[in-house]
Amino acid sequence: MLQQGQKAPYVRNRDSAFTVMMDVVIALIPLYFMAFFFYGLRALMLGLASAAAAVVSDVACTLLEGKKPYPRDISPLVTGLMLPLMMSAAVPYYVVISASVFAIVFVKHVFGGVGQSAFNPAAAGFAFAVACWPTQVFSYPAPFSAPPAFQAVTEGLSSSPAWNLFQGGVPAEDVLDLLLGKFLGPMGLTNILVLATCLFYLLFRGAISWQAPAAFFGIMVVAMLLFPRIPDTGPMSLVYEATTGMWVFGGIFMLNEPGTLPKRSSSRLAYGALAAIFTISFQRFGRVEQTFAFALLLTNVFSFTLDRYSERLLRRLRRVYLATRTKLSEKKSAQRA
Amino acid sequence: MKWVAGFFTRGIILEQRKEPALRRKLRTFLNANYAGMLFDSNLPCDGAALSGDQIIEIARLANIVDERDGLFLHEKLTKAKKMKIRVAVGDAIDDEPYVSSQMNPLLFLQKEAGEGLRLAAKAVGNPKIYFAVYKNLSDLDLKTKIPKEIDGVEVRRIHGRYPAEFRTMDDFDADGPTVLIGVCSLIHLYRAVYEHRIQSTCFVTVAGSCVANPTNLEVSIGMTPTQLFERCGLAEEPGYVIIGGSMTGEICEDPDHYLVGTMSRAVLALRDEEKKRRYQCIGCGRCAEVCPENLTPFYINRYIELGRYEALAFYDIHRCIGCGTCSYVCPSKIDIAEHIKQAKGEMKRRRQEREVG
Amino acid sequence: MLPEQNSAKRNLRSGLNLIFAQNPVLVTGFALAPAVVGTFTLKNGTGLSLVFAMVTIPVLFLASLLGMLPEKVPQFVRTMACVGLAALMLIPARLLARGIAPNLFDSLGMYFSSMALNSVWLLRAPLCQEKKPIWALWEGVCHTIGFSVCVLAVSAVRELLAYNTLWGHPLSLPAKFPAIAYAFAGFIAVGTAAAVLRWSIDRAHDVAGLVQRKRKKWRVGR
Amino acid sequence: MNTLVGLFSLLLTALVLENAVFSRALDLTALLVVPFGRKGVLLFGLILTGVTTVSSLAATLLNAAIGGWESVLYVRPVLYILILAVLYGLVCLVLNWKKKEWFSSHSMIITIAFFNCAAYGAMALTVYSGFSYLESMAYGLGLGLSFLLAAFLLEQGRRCLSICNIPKAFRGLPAELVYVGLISLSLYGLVGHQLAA
Repeated sequence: MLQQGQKAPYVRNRDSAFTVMMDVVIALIPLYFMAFFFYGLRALMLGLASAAAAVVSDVACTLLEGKKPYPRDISPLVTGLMLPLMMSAAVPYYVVISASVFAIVFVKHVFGGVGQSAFNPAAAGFAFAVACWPTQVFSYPAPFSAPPAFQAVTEGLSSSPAWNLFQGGVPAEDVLDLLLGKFLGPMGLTNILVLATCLFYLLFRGAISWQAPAAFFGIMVVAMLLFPRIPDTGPMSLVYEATTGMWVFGGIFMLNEPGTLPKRSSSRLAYGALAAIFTISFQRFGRVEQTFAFALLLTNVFSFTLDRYSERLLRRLRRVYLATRTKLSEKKSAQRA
Repeated sequence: MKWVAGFFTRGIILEQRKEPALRRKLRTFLNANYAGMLFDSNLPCDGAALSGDQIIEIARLANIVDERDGLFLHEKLTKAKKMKIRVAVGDAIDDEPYVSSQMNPLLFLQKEAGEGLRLAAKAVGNPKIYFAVYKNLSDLDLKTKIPKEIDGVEVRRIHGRYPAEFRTMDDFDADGPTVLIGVCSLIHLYRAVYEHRIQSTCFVTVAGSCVANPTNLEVSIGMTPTQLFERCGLAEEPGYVIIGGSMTGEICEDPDHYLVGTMSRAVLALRDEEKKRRYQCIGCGRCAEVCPENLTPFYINRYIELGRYEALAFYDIHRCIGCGTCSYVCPSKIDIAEHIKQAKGEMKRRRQEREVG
Repeated sequence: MLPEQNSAKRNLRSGLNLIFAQNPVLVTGFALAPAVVGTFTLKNGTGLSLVFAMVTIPVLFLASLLGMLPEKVPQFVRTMACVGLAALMLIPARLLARGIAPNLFDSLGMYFSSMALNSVWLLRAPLCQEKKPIWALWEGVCHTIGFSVCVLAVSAVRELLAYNTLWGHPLSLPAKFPAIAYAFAGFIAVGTAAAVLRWSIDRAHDVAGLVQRKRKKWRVGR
Repeated sequence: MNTLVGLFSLLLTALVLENAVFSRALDLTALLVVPFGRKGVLLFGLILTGVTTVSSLAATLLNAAIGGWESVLYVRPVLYILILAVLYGLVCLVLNWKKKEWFSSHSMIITIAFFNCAAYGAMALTVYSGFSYLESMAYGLGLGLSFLLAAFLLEQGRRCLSICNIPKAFRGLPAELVYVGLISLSLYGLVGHQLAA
């Protein structure tokens, strides 16, 4: 025998953990392209710094745990690349670096590393950055203002339309600009069309499952249409919220992070719904302008519980099904006799 | 019931890779000293003249074993007769990749298979008869056509995704109690009735990425995999040899001395081109999405890894049919099915120990 | 009083263990609330250690004295007596705290006074009733040292990171993390400190085992 | 009606925004360390709820009685704790008299439920916020219930952590502390920028 240790089944799917995560990285590339288009080199440099910090701290943690680092595990890269996209392009380098180090060390590796994290690392990293430096994270440079790539940016920063919404006002931006992403906002997630493309790419590639985003976006859209929090019509409120809010990006990339997502499809639906409910109530009652990351952290607590209840329900249904089936077949045979 | 078993089934769509073995003619490869062994009987060599009990007696004399489950055919028929069977199905489902050792004989020995099924039906009290063949054979050759009717018997296609064999019963259940009999044993039954031949051969697919001419062979029982590979030719040195299907089969450690039997069904010589990379579980939950029994292999595997066997009962581990879909889809290449199999054995051992102690 | 509860060697050793190996906060998990929320500056940490000492040492001593009362006195009466003493000890503690920093009491808020009801003495007092007063006193001192080690270390690190100061003196560090002063960072800081302590104890055990084995080998070799 | 809405919103505030565990770490020891078991935690939470409700009312009454007498400042915390001790003594007397066996098996839970930071915190916070009698009761009730809410969330967390491959140094208390810390971080989105007092 030349090859040893093969276990059934002997034909395997071609997807590997590497390709699954690579799909997410590929889906993030257009967002970086948009960020580069709007803000120039600084956007790319922020992404690079954050990713490097994430990878380095991941390797360090792995070594500290006494394991061998595994170069094909690119999950820290995904976390590191997601983080700066949610922040302003003018954010100082130490913000993204410490956010990604926090995400990897205190959220991912404390709970056992890849696939076992109880909380979403990217969401926690962003929440940490917001808690530490809300002004730096939430004050944005204008698109095409070309912030310097390496120096600190201090001038020409102002708040985004999300701040207006948060204050209960209607944004003054043109709707077309909003749809095309040409407004003050997080560097990578202003263009909703690109985000939608990413969603379809990931769904088509099978990198994410449809249940959680379907429930999440369904409830979010209905809530935005029926109960706008600003004095405007439902459709306009939806446009404003969807373009300026982080929940569209979060519902595509962060909600579906495999480690924290429940495993059963029914509990995924419930999970998406729960995330939507928390996001909406955090929006209404919270004191932070972008609340999705916080709401997601709270939702993560219920991930395991939802799975457990789903399993319990399934067990009961299975037993009822089997019982009725045997009863039916007994009845049939009795009729024949 | 049918629509449940068809479109809405859970499982995986597999590349079947049955060609070219399926379209090639069934060949024989016999040991001279075994060929044509007959049993003594003064029953007539004519199916129409025999009664049902006589057919069962012949099956007993010919030592026919059903390749589906390894039972003796006469035992199976006796039991089926007692149960007042309404449907008898000739099973040529072959839903695992590479394996076509039931479909190929069905296609090339149509008369024998059809007559064999009718004989078996007569033995269990004349129920309705069908052949069952898997439907999702997407990569078949154009030449291979699976007819709607074989020797006057309707061929039913089993729809749905990969583990199809375990839910064949559901497809026929509507008509009443069903018995499934392997097509190969039906062919042997035909031979036993008309020629009084003892079952001394079995049908085996020799295939795999290392085999030069994948073929279905009728071989004498007791040949070794090495002999079969010599017959079909090896394109390259096999990485490993498998007896049985490519999804659920077992590794053959010693191809020079292993003896191919009725239950073997396929001998595959495979070689993985890529080095198999193992990852940590990323928790994607694909295993739970595809599990045909709707279990959650993710948690089962996690609890097995932690050694917490007491938690496994909650996840209904006993419902696992061992089809291997979870291991197939796992992007981290974890051998979930193997772990579950071992854990089941371990749990059984512990239970016995408790009962004894 | 049980004799084995009062062997000197045992009590000395178990007391010293309280400093690191059985640290009341980081290993056992007592008095977590002030250690988590109150420790965002070093001054606060010092204040907490002070009030902990002022409350725990006398109360454990009192508990041991109460142990000499007849069996008939119900347990809850003794507990009430201890609570009374703990509450009274808050007054001198507050006076002393003014000496450390004038606004210490306000900056600690309710955590200062709630230290009178810390779970260390609540859970240890019933056990101290079996001990001689001197050993109860020793246990109180060791608990205080263990608590202070944890609280001072955590609060120093948090002050450095959150305000870039130490005891109010500014130090220059590359970045300021204001959120480290919030409650959530307190949880994470104490959790990490507990992990670090456990990790270093494990390493220390490894080293000690290695040394012992080597010594044995050397002896056998001779 | 308005007062009712006000009371309810106060209760919710105490339950979520100023959650006893997640925003103030009150009673963390009882939650994480003391081996009560599931039933014990429920009992503990219920007793605690009763204690916080009654004691915050008592604190408000006391505060009205002693008023703004400045030199009483140093004595005030002492008085709060003495109120707790008196309440504890009363409850223990009654239980010792009526249900002696149950009391002797549950005396530890009762003791810890009376003497902890949450019971003290309820008194200090109601007085600090200047609530009326009804409001202080609602706040105390919310504070006690918030402990139960936190216990529920932590129960889910424990189950989740039990199947995680946590590094050896973090297993148990440290991981649970970090877990609570991250829930606390998620509630930061609701509470916003403020230091717990």
